[in-house]
Amino acid sequence: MFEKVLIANRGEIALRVIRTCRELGLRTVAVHSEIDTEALHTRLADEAICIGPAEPSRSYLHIPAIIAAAEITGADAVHPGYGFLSENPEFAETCAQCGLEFIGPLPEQMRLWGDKVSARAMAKSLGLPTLDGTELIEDVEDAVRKAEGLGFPVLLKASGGGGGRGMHVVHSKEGLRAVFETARAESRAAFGNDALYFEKFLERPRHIEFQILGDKQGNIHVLGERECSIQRRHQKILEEAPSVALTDEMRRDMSVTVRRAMAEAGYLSAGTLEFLLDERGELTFLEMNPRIQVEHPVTELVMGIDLINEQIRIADGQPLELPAQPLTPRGHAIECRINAEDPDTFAPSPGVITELHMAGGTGVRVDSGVYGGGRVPPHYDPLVAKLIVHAPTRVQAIAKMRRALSETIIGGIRTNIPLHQRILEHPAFEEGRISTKFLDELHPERMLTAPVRH
Amino acid sequence: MFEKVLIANRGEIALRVIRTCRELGLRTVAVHSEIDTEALHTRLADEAICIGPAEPSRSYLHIPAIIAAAEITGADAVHPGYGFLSENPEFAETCAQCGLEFIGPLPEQMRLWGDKVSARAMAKSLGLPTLDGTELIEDVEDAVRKAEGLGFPVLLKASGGGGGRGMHVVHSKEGLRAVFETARAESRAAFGNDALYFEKFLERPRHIEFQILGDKQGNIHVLGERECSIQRRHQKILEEAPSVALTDEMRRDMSVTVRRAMAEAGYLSAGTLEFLLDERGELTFLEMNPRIQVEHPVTELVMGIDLINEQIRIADGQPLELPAQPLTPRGHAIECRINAEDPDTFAPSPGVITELHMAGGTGVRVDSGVYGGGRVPPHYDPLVAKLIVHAPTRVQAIAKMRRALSETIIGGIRTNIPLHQRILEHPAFEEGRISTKFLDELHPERMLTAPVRH
Amino acid sequence: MKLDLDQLRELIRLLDEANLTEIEVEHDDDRIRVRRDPAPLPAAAPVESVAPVTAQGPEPVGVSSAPEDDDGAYITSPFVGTFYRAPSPDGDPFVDVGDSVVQGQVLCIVEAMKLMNEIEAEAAGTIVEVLVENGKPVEYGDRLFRIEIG
Amino acid sequence: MKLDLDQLRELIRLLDEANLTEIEVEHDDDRIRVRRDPAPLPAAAPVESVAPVTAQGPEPVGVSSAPEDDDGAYITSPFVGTFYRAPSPDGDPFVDVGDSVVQGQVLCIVEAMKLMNEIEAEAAGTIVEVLVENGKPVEYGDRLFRIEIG
Repeated sequence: MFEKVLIANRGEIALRVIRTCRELGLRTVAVHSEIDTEALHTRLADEAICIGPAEPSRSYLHIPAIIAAAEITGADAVHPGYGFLSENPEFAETCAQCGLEFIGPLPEQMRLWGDKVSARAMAKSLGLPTLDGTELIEDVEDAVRKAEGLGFPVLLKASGGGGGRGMHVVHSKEGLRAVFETARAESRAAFGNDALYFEKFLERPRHIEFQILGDKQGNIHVLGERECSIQRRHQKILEEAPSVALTDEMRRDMSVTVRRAMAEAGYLSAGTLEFLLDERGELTFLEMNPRIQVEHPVTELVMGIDLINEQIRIADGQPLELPAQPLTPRGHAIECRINAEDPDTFAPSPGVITELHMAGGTGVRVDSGVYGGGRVPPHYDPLVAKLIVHAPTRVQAIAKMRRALSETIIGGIRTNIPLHQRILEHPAFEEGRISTKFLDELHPERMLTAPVRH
Repeated sequence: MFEKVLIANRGEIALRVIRTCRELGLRTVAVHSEIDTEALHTRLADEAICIGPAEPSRSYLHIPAIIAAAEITGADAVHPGYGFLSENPEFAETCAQCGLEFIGPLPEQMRLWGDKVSARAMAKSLGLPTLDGTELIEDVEDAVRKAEGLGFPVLLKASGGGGGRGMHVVHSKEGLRAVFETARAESRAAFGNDALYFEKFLERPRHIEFQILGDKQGNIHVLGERECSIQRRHQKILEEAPSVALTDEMRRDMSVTVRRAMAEAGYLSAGTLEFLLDERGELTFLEMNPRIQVEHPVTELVMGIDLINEQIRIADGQPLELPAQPLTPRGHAIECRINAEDPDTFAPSPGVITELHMAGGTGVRVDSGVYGGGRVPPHYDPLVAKLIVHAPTRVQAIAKMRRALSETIIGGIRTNIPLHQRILEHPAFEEGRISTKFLDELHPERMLTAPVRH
Repeated sequence: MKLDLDQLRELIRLLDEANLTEIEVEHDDDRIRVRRDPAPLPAAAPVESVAPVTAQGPEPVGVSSAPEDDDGAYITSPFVGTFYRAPSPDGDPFVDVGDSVVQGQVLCIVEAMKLMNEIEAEAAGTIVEVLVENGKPVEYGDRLFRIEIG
Repeated sequence: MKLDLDQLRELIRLLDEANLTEIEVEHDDDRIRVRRDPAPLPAAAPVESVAPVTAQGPEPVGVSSAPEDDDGAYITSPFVGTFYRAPSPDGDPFVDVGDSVVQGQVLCIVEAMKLMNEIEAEAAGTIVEVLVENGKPVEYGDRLFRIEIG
């Protein structure tokens, strides 16, 4: 097995990977920007290398600096975490060329699933249910024809988009004519690619995703689903496992479908297939994320596994140790993403954390990248900690999360803890009546005025 | 259901109970001594009442003050935690007389199991395997006769003792004559009762204990075993579940035996049956602890339950919600008791905690009663935190605990973290070759010179 | 009295510069004292935790085993319980402000577990203030009366 | 009242030197007291965590985007990589202590991903110190040379 892993990331996910590496007896190298010299991942790794200034493009996204850091420290594997370079096929290829084991999927899989149109076509050909949609749009007249064929309302999507970016809901032909060129220009500016297509627009879908693992022996495991319907502008805020919206039968059937599809695709490492669940109970493929995800701990808690450990085993060529039949979830898990932001305006709130008391006790897990006295820099994701709970039932998990949030004290910055508390106290949430529109409907006026955050 | 629970304890167990109460929507009353005005249990409860000065006999052991605190706050139930008044039948009776629901076993059960001789007789009559032993000893000549009948080496035990106190290993007739009167005087001084008896002495036993729960409907659940062989002078230091020394068959058989016995005894609430496991694989009854125990979290983690929650449900008259068949453990859990003490001399190390960073991440649970800047007073138990890990296998749990200990920083006081690290690095521990003599054999010279701590 | 404000400002500046907490200067009948309590800076707060917003209810007030401070002597409660100023609901208070009391005189009752515990004066003196309302709960160490000894 | 500020300052100096918390001097009718409460030092440390003992390896040294401080100006590394003083293993160093350099002159190489990145002087000056050994790894921002500008 490789012996020294460089973690090409920062914050809680860097710590998450460092911890599993340490448990496996692997040495760790943190890379960090100048502003992260005192960050927790820098402090907890066995070695730390400064790779550039605070701007991500010159440090955490700067491939030559990361590779050079691996060279001078003698690292023989790289874990990319999520975000930054985790879905960048050039980075994975460069690692391979430099003799570094990339702990993640193959570059061609990243390319395949990274392009939304090819991903949807692939999913369809693999037998996954897909939302009605169209081929790429040629021009505005072609757009009108295609949209009318599909039936309004439709979703106009950028082929190069993802994570909820590059999308417009269109309700009429007139609306389409008004927005089309803007959408094309936006797509070109944001993704360097102005290809657009349509999908059927669902008014009030739930977001359901299946966690998979594939090994080098060609085995695929499906580790149940997560529900991530609580979103603000397509950014997930609170996730849970399992979903109350799936019956055992739906879960079993989709697990079989997903396993067969991913085996045929030859998928390697951890990945997530995202679906929309409509009000009639139909799951349709949304996208495939070829990486570990922020919300992976809820799956770990209900399944009793360590997904980073499995990723490392897979990269090392070991077969999965999981039982052949689908694992069944035990209890219920909820994760709250604690962001450094104003709970009302969602404006980022970087700064120094003057006091920190994280919750503890039965069924509480804390994955944090910060410490009291430490700084949350303005340059990166505002996620400062993930509070994750596990209890026998969903009702108990909600009560436990409320308790855990009430114990948590993060001084010196504002956080979205009050928002989480409002969500957890809401009767519709308690009853499991949620959709991706939940937050919009909770605060309609706010959603309209809040600044866009990408 | 009752609505407000007074927690007649301090430290981590008080917090543990407060947390579950909060999850159940119950209000909480902390009682505290003058020195604990800033303690975490005082701060996290809904209300806090100062009941006396630092000396336990005038505060946490002072029944009238605790009852008065319940009166003035309108509490309608009392949780005693462990230690202090948790096994005091007069306290349980006083609570009942004052209209307070005592969350624990019935007073008569405390009396029955609190006396070691009656407990052993009861266990025998209930069909539990017991260590060969004798009736109460009349005088020194009777002692010699009884010891020779049993065969040296024997253990001379005080009937009123417990928790490893009031015991002498005797290897010969001469040794017995030399120690007998001293032992009797010690017993009289320590327990107000000079009744002594013999048990067969096992050279290198393992300590195995079974967790049980009984409800008011007469159902008994056996929730598997814990192994607590890592002890210093009969004080447990590190515990795990399940035990590597039990086969599935042994576990199943003893669970059946224990369930039948405790159903016949009519046992209510949480309790633990402690056994010794000899080198031939025989389990023999040692004692029954009618209370929640320090090490209960390892059972919670492998069984996926909340024992305090079950205790509260039971006190409220609700039946247990657990499945009828024995629960099977999932994965492996280890608990390290982090004590404020010198890791070499075991001398207590009270003081102010200047820095505190507890471990986090996958499979790590922290139950702590302290905070950075807080004080560990010299008047009470030196336990400052319990670090508990859960992983799929014992090997992974050991690696995880090593990782978690390496992350933990407690400044300003000395702790036994280095001792835990020595234990976890020891090949015999890794291989599961342990006994209650493990620590003596790890540091023979130290065990002889270290001060006695009761 | 005439204040030399400049001099005072000078002292305050010195206090700050040298990061002191107190300067006291006495000369003839003049005395100046400037003092700043150690700032409860963020970092000086309890390091990991502070009292959460949910912590409510009776605040432990001035629990002091040394009953005397700058403001005089206090009679504190040796019990948790309910404070009564009179032997019966319609009786007269045992004592009132201005009363002189002798050592051993009953000042009030703290009821706990249906027992009426009489609280006695430890020394002779004059009651200056009654600090708890009749019928209110008290904790161990709560101040009940302020008393001028002698 | 007349303050002798110099005397006061002397007392404060003494307080500091001897690491005291209080000095009080009384003479005839004069009295001076200076006091400093023990700073809440422990709590001023990072609140929840400090670097654990396991953190090892190359310490990020003096990473400074402002290359000039009291000790002169520094040439820092714009790359992570391996530092070479000469163009080839048996070649002469590009520069040595005492050499005058002109703006744009190559001072060393930092190798990363098999690429030899030549590091040039940003201004003319004299090399005062070589701070990294030949063949050693450097981080972004590590100081490579101390240089006297001009």
